[in-house]
Amino acid sequence: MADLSTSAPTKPGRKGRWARFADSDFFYSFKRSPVAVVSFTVTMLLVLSAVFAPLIAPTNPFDPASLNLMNGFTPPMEPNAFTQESFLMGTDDQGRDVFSTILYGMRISLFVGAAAVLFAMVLGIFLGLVSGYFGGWTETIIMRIADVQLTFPSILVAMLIFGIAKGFTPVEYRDQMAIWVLIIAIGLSDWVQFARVVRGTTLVEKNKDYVAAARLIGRSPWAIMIKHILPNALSPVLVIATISLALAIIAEATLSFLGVGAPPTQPSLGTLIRIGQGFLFSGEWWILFFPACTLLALALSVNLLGDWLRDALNPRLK
Amino acid sequence: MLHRTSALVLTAVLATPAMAEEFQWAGRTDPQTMDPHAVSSAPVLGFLNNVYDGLVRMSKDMKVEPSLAESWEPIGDGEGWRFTLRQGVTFHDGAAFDADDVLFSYERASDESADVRSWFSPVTEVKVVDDFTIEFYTNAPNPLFPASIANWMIMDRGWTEANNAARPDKENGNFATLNVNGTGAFKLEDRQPGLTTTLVPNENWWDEAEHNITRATFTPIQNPATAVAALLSGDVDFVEPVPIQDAARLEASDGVNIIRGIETRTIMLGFAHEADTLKYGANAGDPNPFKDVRVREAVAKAINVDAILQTIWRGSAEAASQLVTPALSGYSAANAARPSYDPDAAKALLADAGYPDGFGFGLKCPNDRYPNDESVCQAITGMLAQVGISAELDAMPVSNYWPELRADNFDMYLLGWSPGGSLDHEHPLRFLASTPNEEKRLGSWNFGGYSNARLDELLPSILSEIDPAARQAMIDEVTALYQSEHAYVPLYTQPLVWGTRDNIELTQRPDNFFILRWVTVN
Amino acid sequence: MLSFIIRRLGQSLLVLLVTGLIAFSMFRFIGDPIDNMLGQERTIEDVERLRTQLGLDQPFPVQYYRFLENAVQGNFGVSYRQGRPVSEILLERAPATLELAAVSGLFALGLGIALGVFTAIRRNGIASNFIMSASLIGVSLPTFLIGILLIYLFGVQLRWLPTFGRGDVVDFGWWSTGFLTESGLKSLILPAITLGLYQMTLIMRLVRSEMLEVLRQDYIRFARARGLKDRVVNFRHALKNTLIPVITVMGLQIGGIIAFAIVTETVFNWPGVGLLFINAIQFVDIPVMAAYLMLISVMFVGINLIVDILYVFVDPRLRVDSAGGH
Amino acid sequence: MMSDQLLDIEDLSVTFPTRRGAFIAVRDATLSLSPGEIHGLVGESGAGKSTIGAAVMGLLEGAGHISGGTVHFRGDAISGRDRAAMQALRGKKISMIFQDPLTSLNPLFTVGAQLVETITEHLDLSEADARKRACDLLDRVGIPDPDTRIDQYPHQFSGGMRQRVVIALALCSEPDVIIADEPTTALDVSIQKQILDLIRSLVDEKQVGVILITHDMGVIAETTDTVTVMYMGEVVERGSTAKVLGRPEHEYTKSLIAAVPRPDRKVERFPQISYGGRETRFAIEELARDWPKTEAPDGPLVEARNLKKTFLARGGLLPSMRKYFTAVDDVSFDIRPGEVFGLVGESGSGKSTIARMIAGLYPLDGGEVIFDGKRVSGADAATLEDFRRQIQMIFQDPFSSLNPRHRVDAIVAEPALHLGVIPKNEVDDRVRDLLEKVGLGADAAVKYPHEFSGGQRQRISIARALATQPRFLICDEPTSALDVSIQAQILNILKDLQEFLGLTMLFISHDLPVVRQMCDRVGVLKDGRLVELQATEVLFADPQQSYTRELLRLMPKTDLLSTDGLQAV
Repeated sequence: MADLSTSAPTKPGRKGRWARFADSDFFYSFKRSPVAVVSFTVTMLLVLSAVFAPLIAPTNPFDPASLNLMNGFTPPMEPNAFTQESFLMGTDDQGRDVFSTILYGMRISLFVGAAAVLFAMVLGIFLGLVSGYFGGWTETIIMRIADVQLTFPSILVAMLIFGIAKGFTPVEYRDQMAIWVLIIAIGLSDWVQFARVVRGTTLVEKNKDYVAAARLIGRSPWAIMIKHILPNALSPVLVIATISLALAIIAEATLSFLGVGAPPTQPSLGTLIRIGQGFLFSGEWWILFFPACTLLALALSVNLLGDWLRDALNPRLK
Repeated sequence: MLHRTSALVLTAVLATPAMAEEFQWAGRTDPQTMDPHAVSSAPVLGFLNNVYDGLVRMSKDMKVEPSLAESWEPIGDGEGWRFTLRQGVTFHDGAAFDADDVLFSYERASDESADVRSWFSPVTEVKVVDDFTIEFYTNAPNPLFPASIANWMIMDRGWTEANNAARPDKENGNFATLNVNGTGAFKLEDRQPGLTTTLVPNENWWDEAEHNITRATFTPIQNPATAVAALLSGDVDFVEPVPIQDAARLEASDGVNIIRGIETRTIMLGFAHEADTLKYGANAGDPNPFKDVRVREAVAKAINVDAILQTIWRGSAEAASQLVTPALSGYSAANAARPSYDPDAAKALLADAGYPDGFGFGLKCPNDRYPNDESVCQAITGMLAQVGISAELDAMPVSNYWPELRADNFDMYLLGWSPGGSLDHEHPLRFLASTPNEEKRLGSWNFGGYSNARLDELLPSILSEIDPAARQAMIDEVTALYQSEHAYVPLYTQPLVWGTRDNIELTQRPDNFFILRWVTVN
Repeated sequence: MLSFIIRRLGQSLLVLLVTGLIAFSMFRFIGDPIDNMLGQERTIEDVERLRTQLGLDQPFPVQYYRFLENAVQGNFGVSYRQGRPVSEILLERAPATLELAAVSGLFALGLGIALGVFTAIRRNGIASNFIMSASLIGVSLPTFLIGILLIYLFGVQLRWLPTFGRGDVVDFGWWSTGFLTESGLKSLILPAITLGLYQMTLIMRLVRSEMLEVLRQDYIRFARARGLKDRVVNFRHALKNTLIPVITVMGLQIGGIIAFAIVTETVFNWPGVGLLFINAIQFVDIPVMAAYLMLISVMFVGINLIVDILYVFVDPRLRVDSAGGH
Repeated sequence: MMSDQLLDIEDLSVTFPTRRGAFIAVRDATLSLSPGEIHGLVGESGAGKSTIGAAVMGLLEGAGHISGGTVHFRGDAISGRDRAAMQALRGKKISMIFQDPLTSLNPLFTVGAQLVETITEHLDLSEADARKRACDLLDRVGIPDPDTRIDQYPHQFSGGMRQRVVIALALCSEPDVIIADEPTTALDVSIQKQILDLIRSLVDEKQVGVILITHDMGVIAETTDTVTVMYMGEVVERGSTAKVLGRPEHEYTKSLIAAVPRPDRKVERFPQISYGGRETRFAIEELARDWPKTEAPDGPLVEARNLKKTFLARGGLLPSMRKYFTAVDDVSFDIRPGEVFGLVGESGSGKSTIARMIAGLYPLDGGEVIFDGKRVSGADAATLEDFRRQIQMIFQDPFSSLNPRHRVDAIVAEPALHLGVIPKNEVDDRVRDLLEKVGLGADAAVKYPHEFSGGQRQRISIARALATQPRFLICDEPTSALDVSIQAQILNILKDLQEFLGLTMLFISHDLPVVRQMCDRVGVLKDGRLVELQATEVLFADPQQSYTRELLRLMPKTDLLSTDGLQAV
């Protein structure tokens, strides 16, 4: 990830790239900042445990056959009244092991988040470059579309897409569909800031002489945008991407609270919290507590990381 | 454009500081109209019971008792019913109540634009004998008629026509949508749709008041957690429904009481009986296994209802054996047994039905219609998976749910049924069990298209039989029929859980109507 | 300047049309209103009758055209659920949302700018680092959860503040305000914080980075070289320049606040348009949803426009000719 | 301590701690300033001259601090005073003028506001009196009609006027010392002259002492009484301007002076600066061997016919509301094969625009460009392709002309690869060869631009330009961002390019001395029109147009400068 900021993504360095990276100011300021180190470690830890969930998790909460309803509402570390089984973080209303469900849920949350951000990034970068480079009506139109976009609460976007998708996807894919709807919905409500930043950078970069040099030899606008301007816009994009990853994960949670979330049979962190908040007053605190803490840890560390990146990658703050 | 309409806006009344008998209550949904004939939905009828009266009304234990009619008797051997009306009753605006108002209310309620008109489908003619006597003639003997009009509310002809609300208008609304002129125990003081509705006692009500309320305000609160918080903090005195999982905790916490009861709504699984192929899941397109009674029985046996009651319902719901609850008339005590939980038997049944390795299909389920509907469906999915048939659960908001069901987009579905109107076993028989038949208005909610000739044949006589014993015998027969064929898998009757501050006394009626006149604030 | 405003207005109109179209096209997917409108005992012909009555049997373009036609005359039709003119309902609900938005907006702005400036001036101080990190907690939990937790803490446990609703309101014509009663003000606190928290963090970060940017400018160095006191340099020279870019973002944020009010209002049962909208979705109250979206976009477009004009007035460089040269 | 000195700087050292250890920006610098004296502080970038100014003001950036020595103001030590004390001194006793008038003033406040706040800060005057004084100051620095101008915003002033405002701000409280950090570098020669005269007159009348920090020998020669020459943080020579410039003793000073382009004579080559091992070996002549020999056309290689370019100055909804200004107005000239054709003019005269029009970077609003007999403007793809193979460009800003995210080899190879002038497999060798030849060494190929200095970057640009073996090279102010010694190098390279490779060049510059060194013929531009076109020597000897004469008159005189080591042509 840091490579983007220290070397050209368009042409991988042959030798000494890692050495250069380890020696870069970027890595230096990283080592110097405890917040950055800690948040990076936590993020990595969570991401890995999500990726390797099947290996870590004691049970597979997504397999209905494996669930025993009688295990429902088992408090953490206490044997269940009927089945005598006991669970690290207790179980939820369906008798799912909360710990395993969190691991699997985090997978979905991260996947949705990452995919959504990626989608938003690609879309935003493209529109940003185009509007910034060509200007004129193209720009006006794109920026007004951005307005419309911002007018639409992401929940509406979510439902719109949900509805459309419902219309077109064959019924047997409905379950997976929910996830993709989330991705597109969150992505759609997120591309604008990428577009704005990239446009900003483009407006500056396109007047620089290296662009003139490229135009001089008859480079096509697309080549210039992608090979020349884009690499220079990547640092801010990277920052936004990090921060919107956290936002996307949160947004997913909010959407599922409003009823447009991941299916309860394959709950994401957000869905878990939505389910859990129903038990806030009922005494089964663990159903809400653990997922909420995990989400907090994940989002917070990613946010802190992004925050640090924002300063570290800002050349003018060096 | 904002300015042009601002003139029309009703100015809200400045809420006054709380006093002793000020009563605040919160419910899940706001009654969408104040018009007693426009919509027949529980929230509306339940709420309007406090401001309007019917000819008859339901007592605390769901028995029919006199209201605006002091007495009634059959005409001849079942041509209809004669009602003797109460004298000296006045509407909130002071107008006197008489038979003409009843006639008017009949015309209004049986109008094409009235949702409740099906209550009067058996009625052939209404005769005003004198100012306080009125006769209803029915196409066939109809023992249940008085009970079936318990929620039919009487409006004042003068007031209604003067405000040209003579016909209910649900689409565009009319004066009666926002205003009330009933004979009921309470008067409507202020109505802000979706926000607050304020009632004050009707000091010259014909019946003597049991309550001591000086003003009551109703606020719809969507989010259960918020409602519970409001109750705990004392911001409201009464909340319904209380999420089942919070009941225990609330009972424990001081200042709050929990009132539990069993509702009249039965939750059940329905099958696609007619469909030739499965529509969802792994085996979409294959022949429909649910046509085979053994498969349906297997499903019944595979579901551990006790576990569901134990965990999700925390022991406060009751297992159901048939389409109505024991509390309702026509309950078939003879068929009180329900299929036992027996996964092995279920596997066996599936095996000799030709599905030793089970199959995949789709289970449709609402996620905002009945309490815990979604988690119950999840649990069921798990249990079915344990006997080898894997359900693909598709849970959706009710606004998408009904259209899906009507479009036959299901293999199996979850349904809850509460016999509005008559509160009798015949009601679900008519809507769920009889073969769908448009012009006879039968089986309109029998989505799966279950059909049984004998049942269809018996139904009319059940409806018209006056002798209770004979009637019950027929009901027992059909009950046995649909049970043996596992037309539906009745699961449980969901509990009624209400929460009050501990200084409140009230009565909970099984139909989940909250009757304000039975509330006392201490 | 004028031509600039005219152009923006034109574009804004376009935005409205598009929003309208999108908004409208999506309703058919949300669900079918009929079942919610008819009771248990409805029959198929009831359904058909109602459908024709509502014009739902018409092809989509026709429906949209009708919608626009009426919308232009300020008529958004009649709510399926309440059977009242939608514009009337919206006017009833708007004050609640606007007051909530205003308060949380001010909260976000005031605190955001203050903290932003502080953290910028004491860039490497412990306090500012703490503030920077701590403020992130606010955006690392979903709004609804924060709201519920606040209710649980201040409403249920401490009993300091009301758990839901708007408290008592006072009416001025069609406008009802909660600012004049104690309960009204109390009820505002929790929702406003819940709604403003995210915006606050965002503005604070923006102000900080912009301020750091400005503090490096020559004219700041020159101001110091002229012997001006730090206070004057920071708050007179730096802050004003900082706020210019912040203004635009602020505009977008207000839009965001109004949109996000949906969640907050649901959690706190706040009687505003957001809650109305959520109910409308559950009930598939198409006219209400359509009108709500139109309202939101009008507000949003309006805000954008105001921001642009404000921009021109704050920054003398733009006054001469607003649409830049080559 | 002789207290008749305004400012005494003794053994001053300034240190910036960095992650790679302490960086000593100034080492043991000593200089003094007396009333009525303009003391020049000259040196190339990185010499630490600005750092001294900042150190005196107590405005060192970041963690920089005075690590040794003392600064005395009128006898009392001010080095090591705390913020408050320094702030009291700043602006009141010691003022500073920065390089760029465009960024020195806060755009959001009227100049009046900025003046008044400074005045009231230092003198206790009422708002009204302060404003009165502000008007006088503006008047004093030569701003016409101060009473109305005072309420205008900085952007409503021209560059020169702004610098006058900045000076007025520096004068608010009758300071004893003014530190002027490159006060005229961003300005045109004509303005530069006025500003310098203004400073001079202020010094004479108010007996202030001025430290004039600059890299421009011309400015030093014209304005200063005494001068201090710095190199790499150290003072290498100090004394009266006449002596230091006329009879330099230190090697570095000599080399520096030798590198200065002279307006009054043309030199063959600039002498290689041989101090501190900075001389670089480049070998353009070796490129000549496999350089394609194209027979020169008997006509001109490039013909510009009635070029016209207008820009939108003010947008509007209706065409009628839009305002345009004409950047290039009916300009025509020929460039003969093998010659260096110069275009000279002040900023905004349209010279760069013309360069870009010929290069095909700007569409023409009128006229046409003919290259090697073929019409280029609006030509078919093939012709354009061919044209692009034969033309290349070198830009002014060495920092923005190289893509910071691309590696040097990628940068140099791009034109050759894209235009396919050499087979892929040879590209690498070509690139490394070129980098050798321009004196960077082959290992530069795997580095990134930010690892090079300005001069080195400019050589990378040259390598990129040569990669396609063009016939025509456009140089747009190729050295104006460079130190004088580096400029000498680059100019030498360009001279080689013409001599050994027979490149035809269009040379754009605002710097007449440089033009004289480089060009065979010169066109003088004013407000987008070509006012005079002459053979260089003729033009400098006897200019026909009054404007040209004015330009020549304004050139800083360098008669003081020693002329050792210059071989005239």
